[in-house]
Amino acid sequence: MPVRTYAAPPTPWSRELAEPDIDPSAYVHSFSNLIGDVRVEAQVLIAPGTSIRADEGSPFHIGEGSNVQDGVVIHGLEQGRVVGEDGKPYSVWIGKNTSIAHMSLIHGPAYVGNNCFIGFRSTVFNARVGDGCIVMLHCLIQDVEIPPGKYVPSGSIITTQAEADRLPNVQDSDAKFAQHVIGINQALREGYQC
Amino acid sequence: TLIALPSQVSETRYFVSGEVHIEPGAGIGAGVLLRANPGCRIQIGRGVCIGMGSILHAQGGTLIIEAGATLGTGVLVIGQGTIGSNACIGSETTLLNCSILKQQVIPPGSLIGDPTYSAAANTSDST
Amino acid sequence: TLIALPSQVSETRYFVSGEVHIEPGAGIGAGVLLRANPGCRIQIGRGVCIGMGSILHAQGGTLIIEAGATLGTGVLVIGQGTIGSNACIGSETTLLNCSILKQQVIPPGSLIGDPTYSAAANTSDST
Repeated sequence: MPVRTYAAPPTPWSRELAEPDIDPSAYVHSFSNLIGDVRVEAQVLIAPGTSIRADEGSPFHIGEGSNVQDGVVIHGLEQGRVVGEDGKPYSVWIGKNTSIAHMSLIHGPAYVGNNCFIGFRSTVFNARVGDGCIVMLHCLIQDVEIPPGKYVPSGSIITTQAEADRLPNVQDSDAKFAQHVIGINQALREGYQC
Repeated sequence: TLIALPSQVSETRYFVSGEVHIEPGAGIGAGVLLRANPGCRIQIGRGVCIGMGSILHAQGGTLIIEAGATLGTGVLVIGQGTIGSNACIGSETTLLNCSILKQQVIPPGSLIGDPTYSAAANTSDST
Repeated sequence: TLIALPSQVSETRYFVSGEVHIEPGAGIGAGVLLRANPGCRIQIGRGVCIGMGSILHAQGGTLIIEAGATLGTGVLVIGQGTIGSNACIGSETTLLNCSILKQQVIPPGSLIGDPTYSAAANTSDST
């Protein structure tokens, strides 16, 4: 079984934190740091070097089949919530079969839908990313709502709703790159579990 | 008086997973993650210096960091490729399935090797 | 399985002389020499990475290397000045009594700050 560490320093708001709730079929690597009310659903992969801290904003939800890759940070502001698919308030909601790639930052309040890809070193903060979106590498998504099925090119800075509304739809070719990365990680999870 | 100190100050640790070879004299920063997928390999040459919080993840082949290359803090190297000897990679840069020439200097915050990323925006200041 | 290793590869040593302050998380390569003359000072910021065999010698004032700066292999920094945060200095470069801007990239083998050296030959490829 993976070992989880609770390495955050004691702060006034972290003394009575809830324990993470992790489905037995999820894989949480021992060199990841999960604290507070984090709900991890079935078949989720949490890679090494991740920091998922629901010690200010909470709770967090990571949906079935999603993966959180190396060096990702998930955190939330104390204020501000998004509405999850279950109609309840969350600091960070990540849907099903979504891939949060290496070194990205998901900072609540934030909603990332189902079947999304958030690319290397991208940031989602105070924003909503609809189902099936592909956010490529080195992007900033802040203070906007991205409609479902949109493609955010690498290096984009999307901080106004007008920019978000102008984004193109995902094309098949766009999906290939993301699929490649996701595919690798499914192979990886099998590797981890042997 | 000259004091000899072990490289990398203090409490620091780095993490290794899979087939990772590190030659003597390499300095690996705090929280660095060196991770080779099954069947892949990471090779760190002599005197390489890797800044804190960097992640090297070999996927689909071998990642070679040649002797004397210096990687800044928070660098992400993913896939396969070779970083040539004495290359200098600026902090917070991402290298994806690509190789870097010997002695080459990569500006901080660069994104290199993403086929969908505009070369104009990227390479204008990358040599 | 992931293995945690201390960030002190035993063969990796650097050398310090005089008033030298190094913040946590700096990565100093093998054989680096940090030397401050009497009355001078060297200040190394957080996340700085200094490649192997580099020499920093403070003379006539303070040498400051700001957070996240990356110095390649065999860099020579002499005199006083500030290397700005996240700057990236190519290997085998010499900096003499000068300052480097934040984020700036210096090609390998550059000679900067020598008043007797042709600026044209030097700056043509220095960003």
